Amino acid sequence: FGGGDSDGPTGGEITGDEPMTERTFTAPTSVIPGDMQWNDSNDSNYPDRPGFVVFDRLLYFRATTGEFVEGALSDWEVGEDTATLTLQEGVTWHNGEDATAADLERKLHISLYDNHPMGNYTSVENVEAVDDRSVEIGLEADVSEPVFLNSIRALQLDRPAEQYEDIRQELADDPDSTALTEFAPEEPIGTGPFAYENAGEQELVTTKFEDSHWADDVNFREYRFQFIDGNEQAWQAIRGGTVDALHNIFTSPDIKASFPDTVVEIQQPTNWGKSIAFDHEHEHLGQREVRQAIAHAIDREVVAENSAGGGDAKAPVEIPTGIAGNFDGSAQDWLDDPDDFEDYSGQNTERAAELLEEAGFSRENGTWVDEDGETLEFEYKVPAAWNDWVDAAITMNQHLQDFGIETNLVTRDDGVYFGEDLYGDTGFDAAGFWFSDGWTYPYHSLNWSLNSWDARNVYNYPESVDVPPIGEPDGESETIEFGPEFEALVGMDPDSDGTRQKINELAWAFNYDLPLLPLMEKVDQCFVSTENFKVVDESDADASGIQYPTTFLPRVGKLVARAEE
Amino acid sequence: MQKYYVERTFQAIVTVVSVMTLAFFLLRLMPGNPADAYRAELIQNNPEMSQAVIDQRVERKLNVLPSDPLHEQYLTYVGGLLRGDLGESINEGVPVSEIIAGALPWTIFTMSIALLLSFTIGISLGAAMAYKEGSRFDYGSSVLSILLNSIPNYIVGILLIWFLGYRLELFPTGGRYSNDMEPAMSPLEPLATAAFLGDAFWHASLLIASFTIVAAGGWALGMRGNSIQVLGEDYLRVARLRGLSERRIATRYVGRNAVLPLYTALLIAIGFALGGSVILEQVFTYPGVGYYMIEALEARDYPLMMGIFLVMTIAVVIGVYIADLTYGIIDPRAQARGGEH
Amino acid sequence: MSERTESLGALNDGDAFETVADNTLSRRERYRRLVDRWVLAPGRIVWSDVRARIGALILLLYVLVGLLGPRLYPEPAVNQGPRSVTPLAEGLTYPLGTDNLGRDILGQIIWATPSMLQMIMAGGLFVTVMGVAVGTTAGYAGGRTDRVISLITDIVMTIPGLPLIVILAAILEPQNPIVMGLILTINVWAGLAREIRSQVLSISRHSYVEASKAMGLSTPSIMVKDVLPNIMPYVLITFVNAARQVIFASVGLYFLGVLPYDSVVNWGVMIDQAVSGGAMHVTSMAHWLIAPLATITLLSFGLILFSQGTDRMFNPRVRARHSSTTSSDGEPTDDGATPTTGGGVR
Amino acid sequence: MSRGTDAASAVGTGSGSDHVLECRDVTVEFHMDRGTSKVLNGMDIDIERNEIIGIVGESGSGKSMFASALLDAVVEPGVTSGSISYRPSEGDPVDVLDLSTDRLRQLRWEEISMVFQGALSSFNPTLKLRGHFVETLDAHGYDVETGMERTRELLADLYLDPDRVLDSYPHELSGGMKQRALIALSLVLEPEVLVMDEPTAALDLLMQRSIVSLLSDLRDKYDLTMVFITHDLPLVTKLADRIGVLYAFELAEVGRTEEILRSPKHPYTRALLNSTPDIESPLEEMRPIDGSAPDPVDVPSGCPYHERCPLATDDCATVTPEMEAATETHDIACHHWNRVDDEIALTTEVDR
Amino acid sequence: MSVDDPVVSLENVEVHFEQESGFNPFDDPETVRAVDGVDLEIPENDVVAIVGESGSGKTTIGKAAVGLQKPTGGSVKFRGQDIWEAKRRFSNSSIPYDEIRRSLQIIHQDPGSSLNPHRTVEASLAEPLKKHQADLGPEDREARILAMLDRVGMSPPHDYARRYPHQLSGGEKQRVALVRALLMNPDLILADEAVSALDVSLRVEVMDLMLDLQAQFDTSFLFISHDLSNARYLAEHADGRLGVMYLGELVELGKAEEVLRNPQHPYTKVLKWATPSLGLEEGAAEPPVREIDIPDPIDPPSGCRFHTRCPYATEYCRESTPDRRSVGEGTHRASCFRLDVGSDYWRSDPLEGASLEADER
Ligand SMILES: Nc1ncnc2c1ncn2[C@@H]1O[C@H](COP(=O)(O)OP(=O)(O)OP(=O)(O)O)[C@@H](O)[C@H]1O
Ligand SMILES: Nc1ncnc2c1ncn2[C@@H]1O[C@H](COP(=O)(O)OP(=O)(O)OP(=O)(O)O)[C@@H](O)[C@H]1O
Ligand SMILES: [Mg+2]
Ligand SMILES: [Mg+2]
Repeated sequence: FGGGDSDGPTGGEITGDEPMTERTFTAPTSVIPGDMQWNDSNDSNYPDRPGFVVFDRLLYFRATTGEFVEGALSDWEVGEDTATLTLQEGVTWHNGEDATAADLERKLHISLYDNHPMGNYTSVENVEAVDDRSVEIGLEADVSEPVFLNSIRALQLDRPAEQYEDIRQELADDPDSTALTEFAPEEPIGTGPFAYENAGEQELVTTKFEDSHWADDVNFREYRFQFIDGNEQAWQAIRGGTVDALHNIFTSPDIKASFPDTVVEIQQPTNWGKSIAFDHEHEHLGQREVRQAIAHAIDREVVAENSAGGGDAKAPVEIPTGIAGNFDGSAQDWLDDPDDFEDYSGQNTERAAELLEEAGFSRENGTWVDEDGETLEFEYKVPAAWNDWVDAAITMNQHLQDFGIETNLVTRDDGVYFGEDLYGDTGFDAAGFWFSDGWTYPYHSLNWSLNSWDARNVYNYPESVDVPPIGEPDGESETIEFGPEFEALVGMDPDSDGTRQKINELAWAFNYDLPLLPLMEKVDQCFVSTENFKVVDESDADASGIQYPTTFLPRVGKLVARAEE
Repeated sequence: MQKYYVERTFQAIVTVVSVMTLAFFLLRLMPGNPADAYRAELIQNNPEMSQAVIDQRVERKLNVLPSDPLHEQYLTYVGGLLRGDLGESINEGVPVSEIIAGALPWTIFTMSIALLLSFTIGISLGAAMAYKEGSRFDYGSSVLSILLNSIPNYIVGILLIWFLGYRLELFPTGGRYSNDMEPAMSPLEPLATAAFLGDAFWHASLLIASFTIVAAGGWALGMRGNSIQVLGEDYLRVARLRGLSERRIATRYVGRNAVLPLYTALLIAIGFALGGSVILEQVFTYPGVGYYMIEALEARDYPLMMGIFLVMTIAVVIGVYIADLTYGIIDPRAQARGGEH
Repeated sequence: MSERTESLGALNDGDAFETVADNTLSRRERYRRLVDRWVLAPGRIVWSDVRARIGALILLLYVLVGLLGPRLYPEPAVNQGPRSVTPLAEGLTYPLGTDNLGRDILGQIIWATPSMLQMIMAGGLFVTVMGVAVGTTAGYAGGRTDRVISLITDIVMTIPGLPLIVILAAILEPQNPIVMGLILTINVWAGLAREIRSQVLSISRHSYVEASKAMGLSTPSIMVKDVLPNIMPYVLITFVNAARQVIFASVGLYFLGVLPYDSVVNWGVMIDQAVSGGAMHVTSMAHWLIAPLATITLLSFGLILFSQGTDRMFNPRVRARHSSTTSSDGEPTDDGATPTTGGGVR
Repeated sequence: MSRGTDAASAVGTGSGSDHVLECRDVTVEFHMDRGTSKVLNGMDIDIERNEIIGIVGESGSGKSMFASALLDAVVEPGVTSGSISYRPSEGDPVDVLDLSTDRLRQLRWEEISMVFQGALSSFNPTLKLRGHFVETLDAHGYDVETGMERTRELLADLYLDPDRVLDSYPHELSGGMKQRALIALSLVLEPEVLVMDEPTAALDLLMQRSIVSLLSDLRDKYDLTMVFITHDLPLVTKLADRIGVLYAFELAEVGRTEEILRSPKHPYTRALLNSTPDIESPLEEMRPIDGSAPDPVDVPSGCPYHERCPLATDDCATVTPEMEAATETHDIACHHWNRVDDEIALTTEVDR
Repeated sequence: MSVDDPVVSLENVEVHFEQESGFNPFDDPETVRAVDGVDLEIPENDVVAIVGESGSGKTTIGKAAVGLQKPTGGSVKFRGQDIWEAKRRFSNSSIPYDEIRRSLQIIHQDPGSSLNPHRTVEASLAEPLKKHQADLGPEDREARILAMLDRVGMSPPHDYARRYPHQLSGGEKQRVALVRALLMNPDLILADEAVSALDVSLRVEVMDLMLDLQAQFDTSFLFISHDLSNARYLAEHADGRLGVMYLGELVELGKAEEVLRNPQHPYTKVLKWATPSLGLEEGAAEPPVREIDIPDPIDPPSGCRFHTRCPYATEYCRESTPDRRSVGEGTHRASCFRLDVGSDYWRSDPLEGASLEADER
């Protein structure tokens, strides 16, 4: 990306001892600053991206490696029946008070009252500050470290006593109280490297918080967020220099090429991708051969490429197994022998035709019909406003039609799509869906695809399927009951052989039976203008691993202001 | 005596009430609900958010939705309206009236400037064309007016953003005013106020221009027709013979007689301008009522949609109402002509 | 007296009333007259006006494209060509270039034409039929019927159109262009109805309508023969306005993304995709946006031009001049130079 | 086909008296697709100071064109040629058709003013009548206050209530009131000549007659010269001192009113008199004129009336008749005017 | 239907219009008393001419007579059958409404608007034939129309037949309208100012034509005009009657010659004064009325409606309404107190500007 100038697009080496500057770093926000409120349990107008700057997360997740990185916590330990979380030294609230274990305890309590998924393993009574900086959590169920950490990964240290102690009390007295969800503070008391200064109609201003434990690595005065709605406006903003960065905006190579040379791209895997969900009760799509044929008829590489506007922002799924990590192929690291798996890559219409014929279909006038003479046809729904999905769907649709499957693309209003088609009563034949929600540990994504509420209710996947042994599609099938399998996997040590074995079996089940057809994984694109700032190369693990580079990198001194002339 | 006013007022009220009722039930007929829309938004904006968290949040959204039977909700809504309460936005969690109060001035600001500009430009151009009827100027301007009138204003908007905003970067392409501008609206600070208004105008200029360019074509064509008609009237010939100055003839005779029939059209256009701002504001991401209308639609934010719909309807009703009530006063001919106009 | 009679006509008294034809007109001749009056004369009128002629050519182009285009031009397909080819860059393979998915843009425009035309026709007809029916009923019936209809019409006119359309589209999710056309013009008819009502009121004051009444003609036949021909120009203008509304609103709403669409291409969807695909930012993709914009503009320009020139078609003066079966040698006035002022020309 | 341009042949008016207007070869032409339309053809006539001259003729005969030509106010794209010399009571004569814009503007209404055919549409519908008077006075630099005094007097002379009329919009007045107000407006600048183009055509008979009788009084009171144009012969005989008969854009006959009524010499005048319904004359003698009026683009050669004329000879079809004087004050454009008395009976009994 | 019954008889007909208070919201709805208490009988083959000032209700009474205007009071009968009774659905009238409708026709004042501008002469004229002689084939229809056109002097007829109204002169349009009415074979034609809009020289021609056709087809004519000379021409030629209307009332009615020779109502005298003859005498310079403008029909004067303008009016005229009185023998009648030598009128004070003896002629 970028140009190949000798100076380097990243703006030169970051030495780590850049002098403090008065520079302002500006990024977009899609919430009107004047409307912002800072309680993320209140659903209206919580500014997500600015939240990353004003608050500290307990820990950060590096999507490339699956590691957890220090945030407000410096230490965490997940044992058999307890987990201990320890705050960093020097974490300070923006009102000047030191952050203590009590604050962490308050955060966890409130989250549990608020039905946080951590509640699967513990309850409020078990969460207790043990000293100034540590909180001990009594675990009520078996849980492995990655599973537990994942459950607290989105938590941020954002419940100062000044604003939330009363609310915690109220929740303790009355778990049904709406005090939390209705609280809408206009000014946050944060713990992040930048503190709220003011919010105008168009712009939110945060200034460097000198007492922050990150302060040493931050060398610019202000971090601003400007209200920008829509991708086009955002592109224009970075082209025109109104903002210094964009986070997470899909940008095709053509558009990227129109940015100034000083703008560099940082890509970041999301481990979140698009798949096709089949209604397993559909007359034809309920047949495994049909799903497999569809998988062969679609060229996922072309789909991903089209969806990315010819760029590399969409990574095609190499071997559909339900495990995330196709950005760099890390998904396959979990597989003992990837060759055993069907990779469905390319467009293998011969194989697809073979499969359909096996299932009793025949081609008439270029269209597949079943034994009863019924056409193999289905409607394919996608949310209208998700342009990259629509592009992918158009492509996929074309591939299937070319192959002789009568598909009909239907774009739906987003709300209707989720409300009626997926989670409502209208249903679908096939629909755009995702196949992993951001987690690299296979337990999550496999559980999600095979065993979740969604699997049962959205695409009507059965609780158990008959699967032949790994790598032997024609071998004798054995029934897999998903419920017990995954229950066991929660508590299993991720490093043990048994765990690996189980994961392989489940991945194979997925690969063979295709509850969903994963197409591609999304890669977040962040852009930083190096006109006034320097940023590390994408090859740096921090740069490309932690969401969002534009908010995380300043903390660790990898996004710094250039010295002022 | 007052019968006409009473009848007209009654009709206005009936109109508002029926449109509101229609809208209320139509809105509930739409597939999807605020919670669904919220889920879509969450999923799109936070791919990393766990399904459980999403479910939990959606659940919370569902809880704020009223669950009474529809007709009871309707009565509650009407009751609230009578108390001046438009309800609370489901999506934004603030009173609808607050959102509208924040957005409406901006739409009124842009649309009134745009309408006045287009009207002024249109009638001047139209009159000039009529005076030069048959000339090359007339021919060219007519074709231009027709051409402009055949382009949707949002397309003009896209083109303007494209060239003046993105390409040449001469104009801002969105937002209400500059970031470093302190909103000031006070007679005590005339300078600051002027600077602020100027800046706001600067930011809205492309939006205003797109509306103006298209609408001016229409006004010009209308004015041209009217003026040509007036220019052929006997009284104009008499006025010339009486030796009146061309200026007086152009203003008091041609202008006035040709513009008056457009008066009603202007008032009605003012009424419809709010509703007509929808696509333009979306194109310019200009947070006026039209913008919030689509936002509310996408979020299935019923109270907010109702509120905006109400405002838009009332604007039209008031426009038509004023037009009807005042036309007779403005144009003496109307009294002779009777109710039809 | 006899002197006078002589001067008036050579026929004997009373003969005129019993006259019967001594030869019959051939069917062919009759047919020829009808064709001339209803087809050729209007055609000649349209042709005689530059605006109407240009407008007619433009519309004809769209209709031809709509009818034949999909038969003659290959259906656009994903990856049929390279992505974002600029116009003529690959010769005439992709005359207007391709979009971000490598689809031929000209192909998309052509293949979107039939449904757009259907939508326009549906909307235009709906508005015309509703408007004329409601307007004439109100205007002619008068009394309470009129008051009730007028109140409803006024209310319908007051509904902010665009928001209503948006909501209706969300409810009905129309895929069928004809249904789309109806929704998009859902309240346009009211304006026409109101206009027609007042026209009917003023026309029924004409004495020839009273004469028809005196002859005992039925109300419907008075409507059709005496009233309708006069309101044709309004109907035509409204038809065009409705068509414009259909184009503007459909494109606008597709562009906003509030209308559902399927894999069938559509100009509005093209604009939406072009804008969100960054065509405004990247010079090499500009054609992607310009092509549908120009298509829409040209069509509505054509419609307006056509209607501007065509209302003359309903002007009997012009019509007489262009009708070959009406002799023109006896024409007392030359309306090409009809004075607009002064002199009492009767 | 114009009857020569030599001014000597001007239509006599008798006793070499004081002419306020002398028209010579006044011609109005319109150039149209079909050809050139001569809607006034070589009109020669003198108008005496303080007389009322009536111009009659059927519809489309060019009466209005003549009226407009007198103020050089023919509508575009008409072209007026010839000369109209205006001799004010004080000062030098001027040619109306040859004036600078400013002088013409001043001449109109201040010296020669006009009442139009359509009084009903002669007022600006959005301006009260007072406005019309004030702006006229203003435009000509007259003192508004004295002007308005005069206006009131004029209105009162015309049987109108000045206050009510001045404060009305045009549409609030009846046709007759408007017509009278328009006459007042035309007199507000004290012109010498008042040209009236069918000032009463749209009115009721009673109103027509009443206005006509008012006009004589006005002439006397304000020392006016009036040109009264109408198609209504009986009406003008009550008023005019002299009458000119227009046929096919040319003068057919002009003479003192009693001469025209008692001994019309042009066959057309006779036919016109014979075809005019009248409550006094015996019914049996009334006859229509056969044939129809000629088209201005295609006027018959020779005498324009020859196609309808019972006296027509071959000559009439080729030779254009010159104006010939029957008496000092009576001129006729007809080759056979002296045969008329014998060949065409005059059926109206004029004198009693 | 009895032969003795007049074609149309009006009994005490009144037509009042509720005027929609147009645009101005301040106006109360007003009642225009366009016609008040008019009696008139039109026998077979008769001509009645009605004159009066504009707004006096001539058109309204005419339309009432041919069943195009529903009277608000009194009755309008066609050969003894109430027209509006017959029009009611399911009425068992002795004469079907269709028959009545065919029998009563109208020719309008304005030649311009009396023909549908969008239809050729032939199309306009085919309508009555289609309606009332449905058995005629298209060729016969055409032939008949052409013959009729020829009959009224429009030749060559096939050329005229194909013209549009704008290609006809005013006189020709009126003739077409006349033919249209005649093709219905009516018993009564209302000619509402049918010649007023024509050039003077054409009027006689068209009136002659009407007289001719009236004689030929035995049609009755109700001829309306504001011009006394036209009315006289027609009425006297056909030996018909002349009626004078003033503000909705028929103030004088009688044989045309008698009325003109010996006008009884002061208003008739005024009309006569106002109708100039081709004479030279200057006439009375001052109009023989006290007021030039006609009063507002919305609020007509009390008593004798003419008292506001009548040069002979007295206090008595203001208070009481005169009855119709016969003048001599015959049918000549007028409503004026001056006809009754015994009336209180003679003992009452004249109104301002009036006198009992004002120059009697
Ligand atoms: N603007 C014009 N262009 C061309 N021809 C015209 C124009 N105005 C009038 N004429 C023609 O000029 C001729 C004379 O018209 P003019 O108005 O003088 O008639 P007129 O005698 O006043 O008739 P009327 O009694 O109907 O007013 C007519 O044949 C008319 O058609
Ligand atoms: N349809 C109507 N509604 C209300 N008022 C009417 C209507 N028709 C006529 N009038 C009024 O009734 C009165 C008589 O009208 P009518 O037309 O009979 O007069 P007229 O004698 O025919 O006059 P003119 O000579 O002007 O034709 C007038 O004051 C007129 O304004
Ligand atoms: Mg004239
Ligand atoms: Mg009338």
